[in-house]
Amino acid sequence: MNFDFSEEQVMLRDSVARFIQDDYSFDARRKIAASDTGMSAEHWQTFAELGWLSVPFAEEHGGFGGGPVDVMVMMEEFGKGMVLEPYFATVILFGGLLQRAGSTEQQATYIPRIVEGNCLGAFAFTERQSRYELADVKTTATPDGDGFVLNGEKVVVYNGANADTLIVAARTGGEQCDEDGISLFILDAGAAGIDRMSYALMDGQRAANLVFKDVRLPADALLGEKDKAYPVMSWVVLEACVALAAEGLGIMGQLNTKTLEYTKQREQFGVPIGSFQALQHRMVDTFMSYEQTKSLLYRAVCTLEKEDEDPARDIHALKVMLDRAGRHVHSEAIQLHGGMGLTDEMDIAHYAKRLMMINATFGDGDHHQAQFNALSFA
Amino acid sequence: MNFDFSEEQVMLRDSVARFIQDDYSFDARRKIAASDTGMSAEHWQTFAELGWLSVPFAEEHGGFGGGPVDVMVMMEEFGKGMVLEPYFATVILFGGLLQRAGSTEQQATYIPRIVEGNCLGAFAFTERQSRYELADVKTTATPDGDGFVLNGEKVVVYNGANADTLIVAARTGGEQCDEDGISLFILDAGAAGIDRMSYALMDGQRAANLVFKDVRLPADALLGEKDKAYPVMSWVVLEACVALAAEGLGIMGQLNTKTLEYTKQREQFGVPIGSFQALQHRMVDTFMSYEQTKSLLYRAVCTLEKEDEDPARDIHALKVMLDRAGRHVHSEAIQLHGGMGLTDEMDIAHYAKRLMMINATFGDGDHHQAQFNALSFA
Amino acid sequence: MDTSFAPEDMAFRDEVRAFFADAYDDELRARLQHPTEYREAIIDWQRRLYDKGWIAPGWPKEYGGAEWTPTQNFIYETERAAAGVRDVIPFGLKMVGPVIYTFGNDEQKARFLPRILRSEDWWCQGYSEPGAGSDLAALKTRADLDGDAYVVNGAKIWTTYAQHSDWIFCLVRTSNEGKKQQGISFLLIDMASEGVKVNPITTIDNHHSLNEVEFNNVRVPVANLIGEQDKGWTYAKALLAHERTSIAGVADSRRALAELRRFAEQEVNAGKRKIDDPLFQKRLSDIEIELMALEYTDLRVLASVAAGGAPGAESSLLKIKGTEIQQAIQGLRMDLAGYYQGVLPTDLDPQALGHEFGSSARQAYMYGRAATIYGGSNEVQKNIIAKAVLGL
Amino acid sequence: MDTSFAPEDMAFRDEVRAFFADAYDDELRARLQHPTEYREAIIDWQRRLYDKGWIAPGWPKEYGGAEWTPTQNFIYETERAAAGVRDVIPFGLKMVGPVIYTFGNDEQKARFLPRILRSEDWWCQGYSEPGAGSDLAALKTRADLDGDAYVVNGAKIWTTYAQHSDWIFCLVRTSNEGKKQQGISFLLIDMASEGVKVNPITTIDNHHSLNEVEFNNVRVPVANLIGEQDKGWTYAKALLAHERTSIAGVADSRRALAELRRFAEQEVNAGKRKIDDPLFQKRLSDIEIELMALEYTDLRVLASVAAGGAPGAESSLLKIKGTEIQQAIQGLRMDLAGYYQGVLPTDLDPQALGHEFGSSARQAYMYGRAATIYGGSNEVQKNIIAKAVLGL
Repeated sequence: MNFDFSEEQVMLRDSVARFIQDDYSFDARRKIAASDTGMSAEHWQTFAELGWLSVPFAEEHGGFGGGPVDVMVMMEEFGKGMVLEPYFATVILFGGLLQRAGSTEQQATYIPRIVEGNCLGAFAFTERQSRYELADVKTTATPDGDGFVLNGEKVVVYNGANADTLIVAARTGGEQCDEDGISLFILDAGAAGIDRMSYALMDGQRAANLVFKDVRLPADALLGEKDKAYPVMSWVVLEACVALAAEGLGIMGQLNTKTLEYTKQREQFGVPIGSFQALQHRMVDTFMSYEQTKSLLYRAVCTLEKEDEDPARDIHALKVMLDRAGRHVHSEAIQLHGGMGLTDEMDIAHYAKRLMMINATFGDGDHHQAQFNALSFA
Repeated sequence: MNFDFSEEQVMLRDSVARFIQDDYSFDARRKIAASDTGMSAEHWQTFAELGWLSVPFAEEHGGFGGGPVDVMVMMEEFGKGMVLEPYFATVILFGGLLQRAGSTEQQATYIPRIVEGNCLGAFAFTERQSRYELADVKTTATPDGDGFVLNGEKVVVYNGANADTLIVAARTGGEQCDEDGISLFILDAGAAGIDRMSYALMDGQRAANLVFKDVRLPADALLGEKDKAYPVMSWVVLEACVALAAEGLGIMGQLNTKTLEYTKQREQFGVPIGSFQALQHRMVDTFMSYEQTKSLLYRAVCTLEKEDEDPARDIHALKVMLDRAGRHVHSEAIQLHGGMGLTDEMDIAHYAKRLMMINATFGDGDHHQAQFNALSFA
Repeated sequence: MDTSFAPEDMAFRDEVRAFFADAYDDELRARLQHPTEYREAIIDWQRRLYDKGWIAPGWPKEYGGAEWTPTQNFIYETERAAAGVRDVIPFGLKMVGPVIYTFGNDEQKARFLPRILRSEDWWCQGYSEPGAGSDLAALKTRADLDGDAYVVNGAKIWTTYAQHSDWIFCLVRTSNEGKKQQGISFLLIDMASEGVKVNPITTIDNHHSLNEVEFNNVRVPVANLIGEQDKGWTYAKALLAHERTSIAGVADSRRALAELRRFAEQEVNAGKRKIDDPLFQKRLSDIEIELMALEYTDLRVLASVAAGGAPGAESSLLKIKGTEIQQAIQGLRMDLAGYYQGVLPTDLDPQALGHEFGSSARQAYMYGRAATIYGGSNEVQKNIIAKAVLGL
Repeated sequence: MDTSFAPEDMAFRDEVRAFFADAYDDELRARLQHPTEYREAIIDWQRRLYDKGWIAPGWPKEYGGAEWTPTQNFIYETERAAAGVRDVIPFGLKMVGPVIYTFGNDEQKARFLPRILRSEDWWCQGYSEPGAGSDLAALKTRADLDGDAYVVNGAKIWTTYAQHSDWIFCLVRTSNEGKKQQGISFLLIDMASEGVKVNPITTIDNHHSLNEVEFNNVRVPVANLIGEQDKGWTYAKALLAHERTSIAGVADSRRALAELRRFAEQEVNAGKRKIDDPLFQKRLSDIEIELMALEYTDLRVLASVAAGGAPGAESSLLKIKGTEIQQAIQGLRMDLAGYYQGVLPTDLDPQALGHEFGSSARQAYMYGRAATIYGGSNEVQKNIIAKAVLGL
């Protein structure tokens, strides 16, 4: 039993850490966030050159063949730097679906493009009414000749503003919340009939609402088996939750470290505020929240690596902890920074905002606890 | 708007406080708790002489005609002294049911006896399976000539060991958990067919399990309307919850005061532990828990006094708060007393135990929160 | 114990309700939400209150106040929050006004009070400094006497609405002798003076209401000194106690909770309304029960003030619990907004966006973080209770 | 990262399971519950472990230990708790034993270690004093050298099982010079010595396992001094680190949680099982999720120890979280017991009483209060983390 990283994993981690150290200062990040696209195309090319975009993909398509641990070490570093580039949306979500459901041909078409930095992807699954329920799909894809016609709307699509290629969940059978009857389609984001409304989210990323009006899809736009997309989506979402948790852990660590440093420097009543025992004990509590989250992350990753075990329960638990511990850590970080934590020019609140978006993604702690309970008390 | 006590209420409070000061030291209480009956018959006579046993009863039966505030000020003082004598079981519960459901004749028979200190009563309502559900009654009273025959079992009957007279909830119609079909009967605790198994509870009081085997009851044993006891029981239980909360508040106040005193005296690392800021802030938290509980108690009492308002929601809220705040206060009191709080010879843990029994009585915080929610989200 | 209202209080309540229904109309509500019109709209609203005689309920009648009873105050605040009516800008009316009529000279009273009542001057508060947060008395902004004026140098921070203000009331250091609380003076400074510079601070709710205010050799006539030189700390402390009487914010939280309920009735997951979700119900009722208690804690303090007591450390309790409840509501509202919590305000139609309260949930949550920090952080409030109530 | 077990570990697990199934039989279980027979039953059980060679898994082989790997230790503890097998009495085997083989002389090793392994001597711990709780080093019990013996005067408190013990290991003051941590010595004292008096302490679970131990001119041969005089604090600290390796109690909490579930399946309110109550489910899963995390925190510390690291301040985290979880389980179990939580143990048949776990819930809850106080209170553990990990 060990929790050590392999040599390759250490190199991967250090390479991301170095990039953030050298090229991704908080000020540099602010400029990217304020740009039109909210991301740097140049950095994206760097990601490709450094091989990061290849990490989870199979070697046959130019991937690195990495596993959950490799993804974890990268995402944790991305979290520390609050990296804006759509790694999560393109590689983890969009790429994850491709990898899991795509035909050999589809994989051969899209994965190399992702790896080379020539494809920005997005997964469109949320609808106005669906909240966190993946099976709540009203968007329809009706058969039309060999292909399909897509009608409906998706909202708050991550990287929806910049994506050139979309994977869309649509109903090809069943009723509104049925798990059966959902299919995935891969299509050009500029296809005729797609109306895109873009906006920024509080964490700096660019999302979009997408309206599909009679969008014609060829037969080979179908990704995976017709009507059977739900298990695939669920699985990729579970894996994506672990990646998000790693990013969240990176953020929590930064918040704790920066708060600790601040309390050691900031003087009030003639002494550093870090010398007040009440604050010390509270920082011990946030330290423990961090460590406990890390432990559940490791637990989930280890279970994911064992192919014969169902990771769902561990991952739901992780998402619950990420909510509770993340809220605890970001609240204390802002509170202990005093007025400074409330200013937009400091990084503290930006970390907090990203942490909250991570929390909301695929369901908050309460949502996952209900799922955890459903598995525990069936 | 004011929260002042009347002159009479102040006198009542002071009279109980003086009794506890003079005659109810912790050591004196220990001796009573260790005695066979777990109460002092002599003290009970004093209660009668001082008029305490008359407080909530109507003047026509020799009562004082007191209201919820009068009961509150007394119960709070009883809480401070951890008084073992069965005031709650006899006057509040048994007496409350008599007052609310009894015929003029029944009231004229029993209330003067209570007031004079010549009746120890108990209300037998809990059954093995019933937990906190008042309507869950399996004990049956079947018609028999003019009267009834009682069969069944009641458990953890407060003051069940010492009571000479019982009020028993029994089913005269309907199914196991129906609200309709429950009736109350008043009977001699020594009646033929009653098997009594007595034991002590952790707060020092003596409870009993009672088995009824073909106990014959005359027609006038019926207390209140046949089949319609549930609303009466519910109302008396609500009132009783407020009385218990007042007792609990008295305990919480004592726990906070004693803990504060202890931390001012107890030295560690060369200074009083009360000088550690982390502990100071925790004691501020327990102070706030106490004040918030007091506020909800006052709220519930004020609503009870306004006859046109339904107090149920306020009382459920109070019972929830009593659980959370009481747990918080007693846990911190034990923790901050260190090893001393764990010894049987100090009063701290005894206060905690009584507080926990109060919490369990008529349902803990979760139970009342579910009822609060049922009223709020209907 | 008696918490029923007297008939005259019931009549007052009806009057308040009628006034709000009439004077706080939809057109005014719309203007108050507008990014550029809101300053003028606030002034309009305050003028209506002035015309009604309710602009300064707590001031003595001789200075134009209403001298309401604490019960009237409570009723007004309850109705105000229930009707969703915004409070007045406090800096002139609730903060510097009472200091001026209590500690100022006749000339100052005549000069400043009427203009405050008529909302002709906007005031802001110059207490906190970049180096001194909760440790207010550690302030460094200097005022050196030079002839008939003080020359002020230094900076104030977290100054709300400085960008709109005509005047700022400041604590400044006039002496370095003795304890740090001594040697502080209370100065009124014209924001139009030469050497005053306002630097905006964007806060995490992406708004600009806070500022840093710099003073570079700003000359302030000695006539603008309140009371005696070096005694300003005493005046400021008296003001702080005054400020905390309605600090619990019970009525506003009650309104926020009702809103939350409405949202939870609309929000649906897998066909189930959030309002019917037992875990959501628990979180909501956890907050509501605390608020029901705080309402009575507030009333208890109110009753003791009405009976002539001074609101002491109890106001610290009200502040701590009040802000904890506010933040709990804001947190729950964020959760309710789901993915939409992250949406930044845009010119997009909320209908097109698909959600109406996501962005406001974010803003309330972010702005709400300030409540436990400003006006004496909750940590400082705990220190106050530990010392004043627990004797530690 | 790799948390799978090697084949030899799986084989070890099977061996442990088989051994428990065979050696920890029903007859032994019954005797261990008996109020008067339990002492002899414990000794019997420890002898079976001794015969198996598992009585001292952490000791070096040269002193009769098993030198298990951390993974083996983890497996053993997991299986032990899952099977409901009680741990050995720690005072000899886990506390003084390691001090003797690490810091004692050859004579002491030969004299004491074999008797500890064979459970021939019962030991108890003499650290805390009536005046010094968490501030262990403030101890006042004096040992004055008089010829070939120390003369010991003073008192120790919270001494578990002193009433059953043959020996006590004590920290005593042999010098008042320098810092308070200096001048402390580590003495082994025969409980049969003249002048030793044991005063029972009844605890809030209505049991007697704790005691005060008084020393009145007790003569202790210098041969019973461990290591050097005045250096005892160093030895005790080394022992404390040793003690905390399995402090999280994950396996025991897991068993307690499983029990709680079983009880919640039996307990019914208005026809609904508590296990199906969403609020109960939430409270249970809140605890379980923390425990799932702690299990991996424990494993991470274990892995770092296995790789040659020393368990440092991490053990403080394990203690704090571990005891918080234990107490949360105990609290939930109390709530589940409802009215029966108050029932004191009697000779009455639980069947006649109507409930099987009420009294044990009370006992576990009350006894469990000690967990956050003894062995370095959780407040002291937080101080340790603040200093050692956070550098505050």
